[in-house]
Amino acid sequence: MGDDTLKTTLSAKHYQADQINDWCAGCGDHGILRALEKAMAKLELARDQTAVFGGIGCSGKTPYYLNVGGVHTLHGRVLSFAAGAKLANPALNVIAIGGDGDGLSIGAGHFVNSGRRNLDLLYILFNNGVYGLTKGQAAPTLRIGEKTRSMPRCVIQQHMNPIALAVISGYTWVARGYAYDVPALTDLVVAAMQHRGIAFLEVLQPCPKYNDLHTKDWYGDRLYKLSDDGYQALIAAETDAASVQQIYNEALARAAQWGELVPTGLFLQDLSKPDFRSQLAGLQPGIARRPPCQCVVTDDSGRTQIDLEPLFETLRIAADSSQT
Amino acid sequence: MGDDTLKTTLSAKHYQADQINDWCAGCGDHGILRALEKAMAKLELARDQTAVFGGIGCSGKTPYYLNVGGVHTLHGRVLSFAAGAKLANPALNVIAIGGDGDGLSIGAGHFVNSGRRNLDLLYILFNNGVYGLTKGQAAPTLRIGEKTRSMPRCVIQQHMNPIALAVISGYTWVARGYAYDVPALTDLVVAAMQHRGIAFLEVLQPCPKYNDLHTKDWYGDRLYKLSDDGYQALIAAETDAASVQQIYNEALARAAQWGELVPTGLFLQDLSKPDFRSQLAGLQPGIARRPPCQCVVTDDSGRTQIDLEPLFETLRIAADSSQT
Amino acid sequence: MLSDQRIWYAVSSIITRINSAVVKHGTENLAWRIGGPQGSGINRIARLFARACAAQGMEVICRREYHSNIMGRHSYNDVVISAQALQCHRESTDILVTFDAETLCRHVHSLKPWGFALYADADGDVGLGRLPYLDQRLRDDLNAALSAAGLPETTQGLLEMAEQRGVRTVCIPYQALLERLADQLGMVKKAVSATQNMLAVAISAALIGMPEQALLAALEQTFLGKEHIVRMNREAVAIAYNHAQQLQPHVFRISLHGQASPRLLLDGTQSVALGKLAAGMGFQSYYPISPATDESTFLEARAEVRSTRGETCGPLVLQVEDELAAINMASGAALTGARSATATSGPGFSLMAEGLGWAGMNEVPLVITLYQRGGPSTGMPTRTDQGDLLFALHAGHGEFPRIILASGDVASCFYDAAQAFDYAERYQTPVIQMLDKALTSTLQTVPVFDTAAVTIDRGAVLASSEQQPQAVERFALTASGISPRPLLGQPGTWYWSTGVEHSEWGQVSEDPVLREQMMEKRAHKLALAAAEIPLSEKLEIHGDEDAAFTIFTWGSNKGAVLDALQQLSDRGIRARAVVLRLLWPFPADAVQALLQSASPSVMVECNYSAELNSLFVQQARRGCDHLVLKYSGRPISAEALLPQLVSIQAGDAGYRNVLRNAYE
Amino acid sequence: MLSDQRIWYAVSSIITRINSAVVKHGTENLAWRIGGPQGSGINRIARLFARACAAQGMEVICRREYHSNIMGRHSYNDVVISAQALQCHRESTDILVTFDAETLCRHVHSLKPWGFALYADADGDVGLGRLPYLDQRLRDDLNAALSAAGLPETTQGLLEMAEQRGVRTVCIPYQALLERLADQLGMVKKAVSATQNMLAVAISAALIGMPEQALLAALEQTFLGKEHIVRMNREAVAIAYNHAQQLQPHVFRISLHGQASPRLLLDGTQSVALGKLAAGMGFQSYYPISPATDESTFLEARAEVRSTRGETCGPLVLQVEDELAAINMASGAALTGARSATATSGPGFSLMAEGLGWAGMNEVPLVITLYQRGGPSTGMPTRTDQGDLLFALHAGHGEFPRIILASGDVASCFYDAAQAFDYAERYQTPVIQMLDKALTSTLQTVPVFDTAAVTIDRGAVLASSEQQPQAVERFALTASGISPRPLLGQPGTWYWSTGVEHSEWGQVSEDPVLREQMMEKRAHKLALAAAEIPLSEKLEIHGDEDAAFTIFTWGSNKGAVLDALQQLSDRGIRARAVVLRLLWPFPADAVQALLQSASPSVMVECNYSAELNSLFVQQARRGCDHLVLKYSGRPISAEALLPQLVSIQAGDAGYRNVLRNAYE
Ligand SMILES: Cc1ncc(C[n+]2csc(CCOP(=O)(O)OP(=O)(O)O)c2C)c(N)n1
Ligand SMILES: Cc1ncc(C[n+]2csc(CCOP(=O)(O)OP(=O)(O)O)c2C)c(N)n1
Ligand code: SF4
Ligand code: SF4
Ligand SMILES: [Mg+2]
Ligand SMILES: [Mg+2]
Repeated sequence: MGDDTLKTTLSAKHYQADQINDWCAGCGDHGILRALEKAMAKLELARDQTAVFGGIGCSGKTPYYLNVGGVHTLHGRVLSFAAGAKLANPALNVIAIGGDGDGLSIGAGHFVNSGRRNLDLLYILFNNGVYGLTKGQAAPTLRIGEKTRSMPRCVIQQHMNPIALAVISGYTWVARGYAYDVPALTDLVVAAMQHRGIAFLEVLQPCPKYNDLHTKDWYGDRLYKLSDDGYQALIAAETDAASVQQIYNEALARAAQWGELVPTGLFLQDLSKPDFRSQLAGLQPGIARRPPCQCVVTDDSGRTQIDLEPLFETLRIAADSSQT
Repeated sequence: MGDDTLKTTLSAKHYQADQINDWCAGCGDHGILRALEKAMAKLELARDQTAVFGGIGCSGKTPYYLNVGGVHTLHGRVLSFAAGAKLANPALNVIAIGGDGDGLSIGAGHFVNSGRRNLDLLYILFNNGVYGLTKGQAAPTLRIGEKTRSMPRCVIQQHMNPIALAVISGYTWVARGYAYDVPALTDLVVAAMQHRGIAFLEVLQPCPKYNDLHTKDWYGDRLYKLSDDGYQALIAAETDAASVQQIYNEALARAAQWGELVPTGLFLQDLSKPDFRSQLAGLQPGIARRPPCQCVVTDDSGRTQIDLEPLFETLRIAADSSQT
Repeated sequence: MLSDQRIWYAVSSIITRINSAVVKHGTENLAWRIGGPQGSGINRIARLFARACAAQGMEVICRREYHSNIMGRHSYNDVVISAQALQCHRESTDILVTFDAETLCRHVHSLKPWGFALYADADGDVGLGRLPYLDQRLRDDLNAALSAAGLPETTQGLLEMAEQRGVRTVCIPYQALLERLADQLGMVKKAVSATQNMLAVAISAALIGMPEQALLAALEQTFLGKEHIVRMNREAVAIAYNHAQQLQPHVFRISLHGQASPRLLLDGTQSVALGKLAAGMGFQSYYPISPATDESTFLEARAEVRSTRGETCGPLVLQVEDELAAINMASGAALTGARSATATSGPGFSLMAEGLGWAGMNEVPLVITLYQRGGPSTGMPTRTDQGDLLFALHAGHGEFPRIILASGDVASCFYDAAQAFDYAERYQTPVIQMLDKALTSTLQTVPVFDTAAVTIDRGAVLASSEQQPQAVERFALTASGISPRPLLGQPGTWYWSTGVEHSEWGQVSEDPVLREQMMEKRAHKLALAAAEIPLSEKLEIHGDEDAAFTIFTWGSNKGAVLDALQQLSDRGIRARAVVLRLLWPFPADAVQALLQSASPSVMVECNYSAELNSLFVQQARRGCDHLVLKYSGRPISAEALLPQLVSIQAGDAGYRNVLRNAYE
Repeated sequence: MLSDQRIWYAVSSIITRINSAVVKHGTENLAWRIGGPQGSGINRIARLFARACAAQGMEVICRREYHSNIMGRHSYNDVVISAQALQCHRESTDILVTFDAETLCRHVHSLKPWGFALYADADGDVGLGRLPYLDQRLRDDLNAALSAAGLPETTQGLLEMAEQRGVRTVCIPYQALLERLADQLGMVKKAVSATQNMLAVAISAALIGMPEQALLAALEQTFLGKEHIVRMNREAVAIAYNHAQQLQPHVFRISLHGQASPRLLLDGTQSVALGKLAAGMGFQSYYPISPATDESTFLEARAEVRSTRGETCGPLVLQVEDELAAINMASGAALTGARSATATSGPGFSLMAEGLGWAGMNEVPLVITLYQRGGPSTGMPTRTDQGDLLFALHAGHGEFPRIILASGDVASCFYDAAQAFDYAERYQTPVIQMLDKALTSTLQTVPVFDTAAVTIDRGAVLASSEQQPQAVERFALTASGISPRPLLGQPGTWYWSTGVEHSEWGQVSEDPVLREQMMEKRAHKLALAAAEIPLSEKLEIHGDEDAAFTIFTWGSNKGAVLDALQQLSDRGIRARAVVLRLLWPFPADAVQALLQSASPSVMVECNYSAELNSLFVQQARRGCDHLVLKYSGRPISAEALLPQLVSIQAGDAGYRNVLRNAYE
């Protein structure tokens, strides 16, 4: 068995792929990548049992740079691919990564519907306010009236609030990190991976190339940590409905903060909702024992060993007994 | 001019198309249709200046039955078609209609992103908990553990809360009606059409054919009117941020109610956000004067009268002055 | 030994009368049609009737027509009963069972002159103008015919007109029968009104001499576990049989030398579902859409399959938010080694174009079951069409390999579905299995499937390594174009893959040379498939192999073509039929050879633009001499095809021949 | 009168030397190439240089190659300068301007033996292993060549190798020049380092004898309003010209008999944008995607267009959430009478398949500009390809009409874009205008567009009624298949429309007869378009119309074919070129006739599977005798095409000929 679990110590370096990285110098993406490597090392994720999926955008290139299974998918569709792999092989550690355009614009339908499923995976959204790879058009996170240097005109629509949307959509672990605060971001990734259920991590990611509004400087004074503020994000398994509502309200109020103060850290962890796998097991216990990636059963000569008799039975026309 | 505005009195009957209706007897859709006809009559909408767009589903058939412009679009895409028409001809009264599968499952991306645009149209979502036209599969509004008679297995995902999603997505008028309470629903449609900006109206719509959980009986005692409860939904144009947040929180708390008590009526009307057209006019004043549907300008012989000279100017290679 | 009761009458006498008609039926058969408003249980009752017939040892093939509507609009089912298996429905009918006036209006014209029309007393004199769901066009046509014949514009007029043709009309006093039933059960009439269609079926069953017991057995199997319903219907059957005695019984007779061997009675969606299960499918994501949904619903309800050793290994079948999610989730699942699929119809498939390309670029073994329905756009969701072939062939921007299989009958749906996974894994590319709505809703008796024939070929999978985990090349350049496939989560390896043009390592590359190599690698796999897949899996030849008269077709038309072929042969006309199964890579050489020796050649398709014929021209450099097309949303029948073929063979037909029937 | 300064040297002397080469250039021209990392301003500076040349009266045609990356990976631009308009870039170059080692490695092989390589002193001896962005394959090839020649695996080795071929290598002390500039401006060196590429351009401009003034004028126009930048670069130009005097100046000479007439210098996206504006487009929704975005961005920034009467009537150009929204919003807008469009590339177009079908079914005049890029899947977003033709032709389930136009050069992009709306409105059907990335990014001097030639045909619009508002038939059955089109919001009328099969009233209908009529109606419009559109709008014939040697092509290859044609003619080889513009409805008769008289016939395409040739076979029942294909993601040049054509004409070539160049 070549399983990575046999290996005792994996350092962040082990997770770095030997691949040329083509992000701009100074891009927030580099910090996020560092945090991922570190978190993987902390968690000692087996590299052969881990898969990172990327959407399309600068952010979406992340999988290339990590020494674990890496799948570069389609614009807006990363959550679908990631969910498919996780459902088919529940032993995989699955991380889905995408930009704010990827996740909130073209991928918004999957964003919202993935919250409903509470599948045990982590979705990281790189919020840089722009479409990096297509040269700086407004992403849905940019606010009305804002205009980066890459845009001919200012935004005339409301922005989307990823944290609020995740909370409302049913993500059971919702947090925000900052690309340049690698230690804190590392901890968030670790916590997210330890959460059982779907985790959403927004990362504030300066794009020095196109977004001249939300720069390192801009974030500088504004960011604060929710935990420093005595904020309570946890909903324990057996919390009463009123208290649950209370915490959701609080999370949404904090999500609405932007401007003078921008909160980071964990907004919500809801342990009161069952995760998808346990729900599925209730419906179809067999799946828990034999995951979809192991459903092919053959004998030595390659003949299928699936027994269709019980199904044939329900469709069979029995020869009439009165007939000889 | 055959403009309907010349006509003084239009009754609900004038809005009924002479078309056979193929919804099931007892379906909530009938009530909604009645409310639409009545609201149109109350508003005296010019039939030639009004267009109703439908998604795909039982709900999506609504346009056929109304004596105004009617466009039966694609599954999940109704908001896009409706927005296109409204943007191109702002004088049109535009109503988009779709099912809960249409709007929250396949159309969720447009649902969420349309909130951002705050375009002056009304979106009505028929919430019957199921996919009516495809025979009763679970819609995203159905709750975890629920199983209607049409489903082989129960739902194992969280439900989606349309009101909460609309609030978070930026809809500036958000309400819920009930299909069998036609008078109240009529008033809501009237109010929605009078709102300037994007209005979202969820209608609780029993589907007697497939949804045996959320029946007339089930709703019977549970429904109450927010207005009866002293609930305040209005955010005036110049409200301070804290009060705005307060009302949003309240709206979300009410949106979370379900079970013993199910609120109906107006959850939110936010006048503090500019509507799309006024924003656009700021950017491109010409559009306000001449809408996209009138951009073709020709002379008598059909030659275009668009003057490209100013644009050519920026791309022209001037003959070098030193050259004769 | 045949019991006296079980001798059914009539077809032989029909045959006698048919002889004088244009079309000679090669096989004894009886067509029974029931119609009524959607939601009134027509489909269920027709299946029950079919089951009863089948249990009597007869072969049945059933067609279902319905509107895209839940309650109220018209629907109907045909059950064609025969001793030897038929492959196709009939457009005409021998017995028409109705209990609403609309059904009478729509179908009385389709009755054979010797046929029977059963109708409710209440429907005997209804003005055509009072039937809201009757299409304006049809109403106008009927009214025109009636007034030309000097008859009133009512159902009575239509009945009279039919009688003038020889049709026997039988009025059934449903209300009185229901009252009697209510009385006997001590219930109010309204509570038993749902048995009306059981009454109708039972009366017609009695008329053709079906033993009451047979019907009751089918009844019990249909409503298994629903005691109350069974009891009610049981009584209804008794009353119906009783009533039928007052009518002239045993009007039709079928000489019974039916099957004693066990068979399955199932439709196209069920057959596909079973094939997928047999192949060990582990994952199917889908979004509901007619007519594909039934397959997934069937699978969902029966997902806990077991192996012969008793392990549960049912697939995970999941309704997801849309078709984009469906195809991409299935791709994600396939990367882990799960045999993965999705099932959809035109509109959903349109949304899958991008995901299909991703699977092609990433060499993902992915199966897509495409149930064609009437297009374009939302089109006719519950009607048949074969208008997606060229789209399926070209869906997705850019150039990448795919394999397309078309299934032609209910039984092959099973084997094709199973084999699709083999092709997908062997050539590491998406496979599209195409059906059409007609096939989907064809309910048919077929021999029990031979599961032992399903052998599984998983293609080249990378061997698991015993070493320290390491990255491996997903897209190694090999002579065959096929790179041994690592799986996500496979112990000892990880790899990259991407929809961007890439190196062997699945890393982005825009190097022009590598690009050429990768394009060539992917294209090569298709060439390999074309070379490796045996001819017998590419097409079937039926009839007289040496005949020049050659009929080409694909999909559900196969049934009509085969039945017509039989009838041609009965008339002494030599002909062969070529049914294409592998549509891509296209079996160009074989088709070219067949076309060369064909005279005349005919293409039979259920679409407007003769898509397979276009493909013939493009790939085999030659099209057929004649086209026979139908694009009304209704399937082609042998009955309609035969005269067309006869006239083609006689040299009387033009190039393009459209089959039309205004009464379907 | 030509000033002394403005005589450029060299091409004539090149010509002398070329005579001995295989390929004889028919037109005097000079190819200049600049390369460097993305984000370092290469494209802007190349445009500036092109503008300077054009302002001197020369014709320029420029090519742009870049990676799908924002900063760091390699990009390059070619500017080909000539006195008479050329239609195509060159793969070889005469002057190579570099200031990084990677550019040197990638392009030094493409220099003509008489060419010049300008490189930075720092790059003169860099190990190839130290260049992270150099593709492994290329590094291996270069190293192999170097070691075979006994040279070190460094840039120095490559420079030596080039010198051995005759290439003149010129080392530029950029750092010293920048220091001087900083000194002069009283700034720190870092603050002026962005002028490095200006230095490079200016030195090469000086080398070819371009007047300093010309460059300065272009500089000012490029950085209009950016005083600071202009000042800095002005100084840089001075320093560069000064430095160039130390080098051997005026190495190349072009005899100048250039244009005095005003022209535009623009690329394909800008040309399309202007065409849309000319046509009165009112609405464009889009989602960003390479290489389509530039068009929408250009439009967004210039949306406030005016009529000659001064009314503002700019289009609303809107970035929306995805391509599904983009196409469907545009359809919604089109229903109101706005001329509506969307622009996208492969992946986006894949997502539009369903919306396209809706527009087809609803007879919506909708224009889709499809910028092809390397596929499949995400593919090569910034490289060229013509792999979407058959997909565009079949996209969307079911059968419905569409019109497909392909533009072949920068100028026709304008006229085609404008006319697309006429076709769309006349035949009430979606029109797809296809370009490819090569054309998109071709920057070229063209005669100023003739706006007066843009006449507008809005097709049959329903007359507004003076009466009480009333419902009207949207889909009236007419002889032509075209129903006068009511508009949403048109006073006096309302109507229904739907993607479901429908009656004349736009109401759902599943009637089989109506279905047939509607299918026939829609198909008829396409037949009408095929009949009405004049041949001159279907295809162009260039060269010797009576020649048998016939080269067919479409899209941006037109340029390569036309230039090659000229060169064939220079060599006395008679040939004609047929450039297809209307790809659907396919001009079958015309093509058939041309194929009949063609010998040999050649198809030139930028894809793997020769898609247009497939269409020829399918529609004209005959393909070409030879294929010349390229699918490395790079465009075909006349330079590469010519020898291929010569060998085809000589009977030396096989059927399938792939153009390859490992150094693009
Ligand atoms: C279907 C489709 N549409 C459009 C594109 C073009 N595209 C590539 S990246 C991108 C946006 C990237 O923005 P974001 O998701 O915010 O990622 P970032 O680059 O900012 O990390 C777009 C629109 C595409 N690849 N596919
Ligand atoms: C792209 C696409 N996928 C699937 C369908 C099939 N379909 C038709 S209606 C429908 C769902 C209807 O449910 P809902 O939106 O809730 O409307 P309702 O019928 O309940 O009013 C579906 C999935 C379709 N028409 N198009
Ligand atoms: S464009 Fe922005 S997001 Fe993309 S790599 Fe550069 S800095 Fe980062
Ligand atoms: S299926 Fe349900 S939603 Fe559809 S018409 Fe019937 S009752 Fe109404
Ligand atoms: Mg972004
Ligand atoms: Mg619904």
